[in-house]
Amino acid sequence: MQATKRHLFFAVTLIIALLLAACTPQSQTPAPTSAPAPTSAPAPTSAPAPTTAPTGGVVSATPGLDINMILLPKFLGIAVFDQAYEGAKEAHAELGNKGNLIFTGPTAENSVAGQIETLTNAATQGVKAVMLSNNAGDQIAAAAQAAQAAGVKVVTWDSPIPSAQGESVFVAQVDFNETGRVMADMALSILGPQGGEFAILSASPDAANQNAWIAAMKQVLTEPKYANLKLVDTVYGNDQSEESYNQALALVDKYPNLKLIMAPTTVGIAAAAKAMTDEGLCDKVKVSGLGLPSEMVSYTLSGCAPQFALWSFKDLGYLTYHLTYLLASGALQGVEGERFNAGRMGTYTIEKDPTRPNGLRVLMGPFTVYTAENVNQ
Amino acid sequence: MKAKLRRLLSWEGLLLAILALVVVVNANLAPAYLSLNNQINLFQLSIEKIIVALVMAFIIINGEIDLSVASVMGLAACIVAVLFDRGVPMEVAIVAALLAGALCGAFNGFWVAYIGLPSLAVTLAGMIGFRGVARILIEDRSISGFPAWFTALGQQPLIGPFPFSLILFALLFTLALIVLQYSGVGRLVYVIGHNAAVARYSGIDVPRLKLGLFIASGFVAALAGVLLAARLGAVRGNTADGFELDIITMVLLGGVSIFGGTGNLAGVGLSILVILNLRNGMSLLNVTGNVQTGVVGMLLILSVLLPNLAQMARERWQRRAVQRKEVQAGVETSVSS
Amino acid sequence: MQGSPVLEMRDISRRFGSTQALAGVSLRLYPGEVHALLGENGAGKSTLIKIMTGVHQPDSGQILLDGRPVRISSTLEAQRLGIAAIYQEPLMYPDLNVAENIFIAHAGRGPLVNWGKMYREAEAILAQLDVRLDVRQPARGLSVAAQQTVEIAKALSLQVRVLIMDEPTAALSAHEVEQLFAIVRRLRAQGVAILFISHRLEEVFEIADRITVFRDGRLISSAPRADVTVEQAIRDMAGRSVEQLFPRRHTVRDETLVQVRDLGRQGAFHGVSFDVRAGEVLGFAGLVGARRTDVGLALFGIAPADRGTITIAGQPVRIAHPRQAMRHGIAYVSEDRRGLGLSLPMSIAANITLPTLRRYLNPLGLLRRPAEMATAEEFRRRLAIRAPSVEVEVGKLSGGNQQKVMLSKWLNTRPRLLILDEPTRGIDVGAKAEVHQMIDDLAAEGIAIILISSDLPEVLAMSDRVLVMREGRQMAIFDRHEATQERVLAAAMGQRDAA
Amino acid sequence: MHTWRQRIRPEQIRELSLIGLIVIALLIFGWQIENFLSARTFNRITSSVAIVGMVAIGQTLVVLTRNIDLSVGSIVGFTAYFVGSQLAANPGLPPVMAVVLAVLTGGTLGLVNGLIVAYGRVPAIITTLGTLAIYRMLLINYANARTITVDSLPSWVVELSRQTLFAIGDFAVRPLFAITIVAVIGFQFVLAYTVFGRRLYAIGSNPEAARFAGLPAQRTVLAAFVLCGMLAGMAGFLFLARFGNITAVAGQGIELESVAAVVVGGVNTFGGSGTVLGALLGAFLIDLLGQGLLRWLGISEFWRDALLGLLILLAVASDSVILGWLRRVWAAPALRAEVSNEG
Repeated sequence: MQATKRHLFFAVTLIIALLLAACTPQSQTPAPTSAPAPTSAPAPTSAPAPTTAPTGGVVSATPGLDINMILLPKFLGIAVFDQAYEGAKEAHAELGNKGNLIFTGPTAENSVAGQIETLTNAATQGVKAVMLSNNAGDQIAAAAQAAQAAGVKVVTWDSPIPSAQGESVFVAQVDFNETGRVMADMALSILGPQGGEFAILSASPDAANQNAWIAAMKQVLTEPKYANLKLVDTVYGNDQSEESYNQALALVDKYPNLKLIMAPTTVGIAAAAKAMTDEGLCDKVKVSGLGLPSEMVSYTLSGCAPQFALWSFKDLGYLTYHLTYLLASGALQGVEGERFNAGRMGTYTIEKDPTRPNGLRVLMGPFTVYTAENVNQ
Repeated sequence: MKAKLRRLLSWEGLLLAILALVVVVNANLAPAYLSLNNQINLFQLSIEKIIVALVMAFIIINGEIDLSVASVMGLAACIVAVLFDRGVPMEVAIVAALLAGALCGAFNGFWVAYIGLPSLAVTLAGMIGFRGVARILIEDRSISGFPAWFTALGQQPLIGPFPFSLILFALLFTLALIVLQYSGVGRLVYVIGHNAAVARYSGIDVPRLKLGLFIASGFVAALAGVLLAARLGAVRGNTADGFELDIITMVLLGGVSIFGGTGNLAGVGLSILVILNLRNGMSLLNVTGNVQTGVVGMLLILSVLLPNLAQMARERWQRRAVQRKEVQAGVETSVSS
Repeated sequence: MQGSPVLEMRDISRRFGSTQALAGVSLRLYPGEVHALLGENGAGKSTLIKIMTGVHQPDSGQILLDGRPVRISSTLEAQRLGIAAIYQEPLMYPDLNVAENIFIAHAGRGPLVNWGKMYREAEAILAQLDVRLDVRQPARGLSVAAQQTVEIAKALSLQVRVLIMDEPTAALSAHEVEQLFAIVRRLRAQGVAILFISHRLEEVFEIADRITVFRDGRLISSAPRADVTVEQAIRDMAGRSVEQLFPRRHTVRDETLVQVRDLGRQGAFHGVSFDVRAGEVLGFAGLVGARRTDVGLALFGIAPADRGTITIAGQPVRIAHPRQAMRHGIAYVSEDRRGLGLSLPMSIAANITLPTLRRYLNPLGLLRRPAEMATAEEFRRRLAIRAPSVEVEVGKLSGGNQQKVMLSKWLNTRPRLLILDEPTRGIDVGAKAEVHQMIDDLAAEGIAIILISSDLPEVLAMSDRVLVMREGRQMAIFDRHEATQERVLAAAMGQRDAA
Repeated sequence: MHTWRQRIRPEQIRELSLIGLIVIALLIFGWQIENFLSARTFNRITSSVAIVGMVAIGQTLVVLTRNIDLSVGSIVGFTAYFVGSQLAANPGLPPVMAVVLAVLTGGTLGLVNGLIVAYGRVPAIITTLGTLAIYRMLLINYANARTITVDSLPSWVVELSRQTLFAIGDFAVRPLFAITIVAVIGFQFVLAYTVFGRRLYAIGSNPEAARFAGLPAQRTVLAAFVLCGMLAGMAGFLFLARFGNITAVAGQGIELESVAAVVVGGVNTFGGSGTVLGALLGAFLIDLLGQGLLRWLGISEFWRDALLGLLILLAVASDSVILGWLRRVWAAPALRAEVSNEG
């Protein structure tokens, strides 16, 4: 009940803010359109990108505007999304946005419908932008297009809209092809050149980012270097600890020669590592993938999960916020080649997304690969 | 009869009062709430669930339950998508999906009506199994790129500002209301729901009616699944996952007894309005999904609990008044004797 | 009489909404006395019982136990005070076995169940009743009489001082009634006060020491049995004199309507053969467990026969489903009004048209309400169903009126053969006379009637012939003039009749 | 007259048909899957049945009274998270206290359900459908997106799921499973030999009669819900020990798993009949089918659910057919006995 009251309060504030916003004149000059952007390398640093926009400048945000924004995770209750919110809050304060930053999300079991609902209602509410970690695949495209048509900027992060319809730009945590390579490299370094059987424990069959990573990894595995790595199966734990745990054990039972479980999901990797530890299988079967250091530290130190990778979700939230603020204020148009300043993280460029034919992306990067040496930091 | 009528009136009266409250609060807190656009969105966002809720009301009044509806919705959507993907004309794909839905319903109905297994068990198995069939068909793919007329059907207004599915819902609601409240079948749904043995001893073919209801449930769920595919423009294996609890909640809040035999569509209609408006209002106020679900849960409990408590308090008060009299009477008699 | 009353109800009143169920009623129960309480349904008997057993609280008045005022706040409290009741409708736990049903409500047997002891005690109590039931058998599937027996055992197992018996004999046949009366007399000798309620006047006059009559929530008369006549009791109950209890004007026609040969169903009954002629009342007599109802259910297709032949109007027929039976003009009026016969929350009209619903549908399948109402109104008039309108819920009607609704429902199918299973069980004397009148009228119209009843005087008085069954076998068929109580009973108990 | 037919009733040996189905499933999987009939399979199934089985005991108690508890999934999740966070904050908390805390937390949530159902007269399905959402909402607000991690827990909790209590060959009995087995035996006894247990059956068998006869129906139903909550709380603790990483979605779906176990285990959903042993066997059968399908090499991940649904249906159907047959076998001589008793 307390929470409801708080939200009612928010809402009243929001309405007042909207009224004020209506009176504020828009002072931004739109940036010119279209620019070639033959970027190829990830741009994790603040180094200037190879191409410059026709204006030649890097767009910076005008602080203190009044832009209401929603940060919409896949669902609530997962640590990494909260970390992204921390980053977004940091940027929100930094830019002195007079509007609200709203962190809201559906329940896990109603994720698809809930995300669509929030997006649809965003236009009604007069929200200027939604930052979406998409859990609905292309099913959300229609709602996103409708929102865009009603003047709401839709920026995706963490997980994009596969068809890119209805999406302005995707803030990619890492290059999706790169993810495939990083996973293949980790597998190679754990299994050694003689290789062996391994299996993938993914989130759900419908998770667009995981599916893209797995596809990328399969592509990488065709290279001669990885010839000895044999992918035997892909199973799904639906981002639930218990299901992932059981699936990991079933993999071991099903494939007696299994040497590695690769879990490109923070829930899955922790559950798999726990399962192997509990059953005393760590000597035989290693675990790797994408994981949170705080959840993985003991398994990494025990040698059960010698290597895993991740990026900073806080930075992802921060960067996404900056981009979205600029787009919503009209400072950026959301076209290929535009460059912008993202506060403490430096300068980024909007580029073609190599993994999605019609998509634009901003690439954050880089990966941090965690091992026993750095997992405690 | 009069007492029952009063009770029914008070149930629907209660829902009406809640609805009025929700509308007034929403209108005051969220100015955009009353806009026509939002009012249509509010239906459109849950249109598939409320369509299935109509047939679920029949099933529950009949004393059964169908937990498999969401899986049938998903399966129908997957069938449409996969067939379309393989180059089957969209019209044929839709017909195939609807037939498959009816077939799922017939499967459930057969075990319930002719073998006599509890519907909870059968449709629980169906919930897992039909979703599994959808998975077999679509695996980890996502299929989109449907013909424009199909997605327009789910997304664009058809007549004035009203989209096809909303018009369809209005028609189906009217039809369901007439069938349940004014037809022979509706009469039998109630009689069987209250006491199937009475119906059997009256020469009514109970299994056939139950089978028919389950087929209708499967068919309507498939129809809703196809509409969902049209609205979303893309289909995955988990399409419509978890809808069954929302659907059952709508029916129960509408005053339909889980034990069958009582409830009506006016209540279900009001309950749909209450839930949709409440959720929309909270959503406009950025209340998170978990809190929304929690609030609907509280409403569900309180809508039954509060009238019960009031009733009990009234009874206790009356009894206490009687006891006071009794005690006085007792004193008098003991004095006189 | 015998010293002071054990339980005294003083000036008890109780209202339900606008109905004054009891208005200043006083009643004294003495130890060692069987006190019969008579009254039509709605006279306030049930309310009084419920107040005695703590289900309801009186609005005013006093209850004295051994001369001290008590408050009976719950059934448990009543049990503690030594007041127990056997109700009209046996309240069984179908999943529990017989022994548990007897002892489940017992307080103070400790937190653990001693099964062995419980079985022994249950067997002892049943032996005391001279009934041999398997105490380990689940109550599901017990006949009504067996359930009643368990109820009595349950009451006996409590050390009762006041035993209320609300129509305990309704489901029992003559032999069981005799057994029961033996027990009642034994309890009386032990000093238990018994409040005995029954609609069977001959039983009341056999067992009661004192007879009290209620009408409309008031006490009309109360006197020792010797000072009351049957006619007077009926007049007090009805507030008018009831004409003939067993009317008989119909004549049997010559055409044989139904011919049943060697009918049987595995595990239920076998070798049943009889003819029923148009306008004839064929009585089915027998003890409980004689499987008379099963024959009815076989003819109606609920539990179809697997042996033998049924011929209707000269045509051999197969009846595997009630619809087929109805097509052949057979109707079956169940003994279990509330469980099988009527949809209680539905209106009178809806119940009457239930088996014939197709007739009241328009081509679109919608109900033709006016036609339905007209039919219902017609039956309300014809059978004198006392209800403010045909839209009243059936559950709100008295037993007698419910019985009439059931009859209407089946008469509306225009049957040629009407099977009536215990049509007068649990209904008051006025309604009983009306039902008997109806049976006679229907026979006079040429309908063949099978009358299954445990009320032996009723069977004997109403039937043209009496078929006696025992343990699923047909024992004898008596013509009206040779069917005496003794011969029927003897046949029912297994002695082949010489005649 | 006391034949074995009288002493042993179909209802009492109905678990046999479940055991028969389990044996058939074991044979088929053992024939199809290499190394299936091994200690490893046993350990897998026992470990995962431990949690669902514990919840299914409580679910049985509630279902026996003709009610249902759909909120158990949220209770398991809430308790696992709550106890986990308490243990993380106070690593010195003695094990007994942690268990007591879990049981009390679950019991409190169960108490709320029970009060609303028994004294507020709200149908159980409405109440627990509501509290399913409400408890989850409380959990998510309480958790605030933090995750309980294995590293934050005291080692004894994490070790619990790794230890072996005793082993027969390779067949290891682990503490979690042992706790559940003890609970099943305990409640089997409670249901068969205590007045409280028999009252649960009586109330579910005929609620109206129970009220009329003056059984403390409200108190008994309340107790069933409280016990169900306590057992779900205990399961929450087991959940914490087994999975270590607890997020706000923990335990989601356990309500349906427990209902499935109860239904497959032959507990009548209309109350009055069934045993906790049956529910455990039901959980065991479902898990066995799941495990078998997971490991069946020829079967793709995507076929699993379809087959699982079909197998559950077949299990329920064949169980019902077998029981019906047993009843008929029993009914025939019983009928003769009853009839010959008359007169």
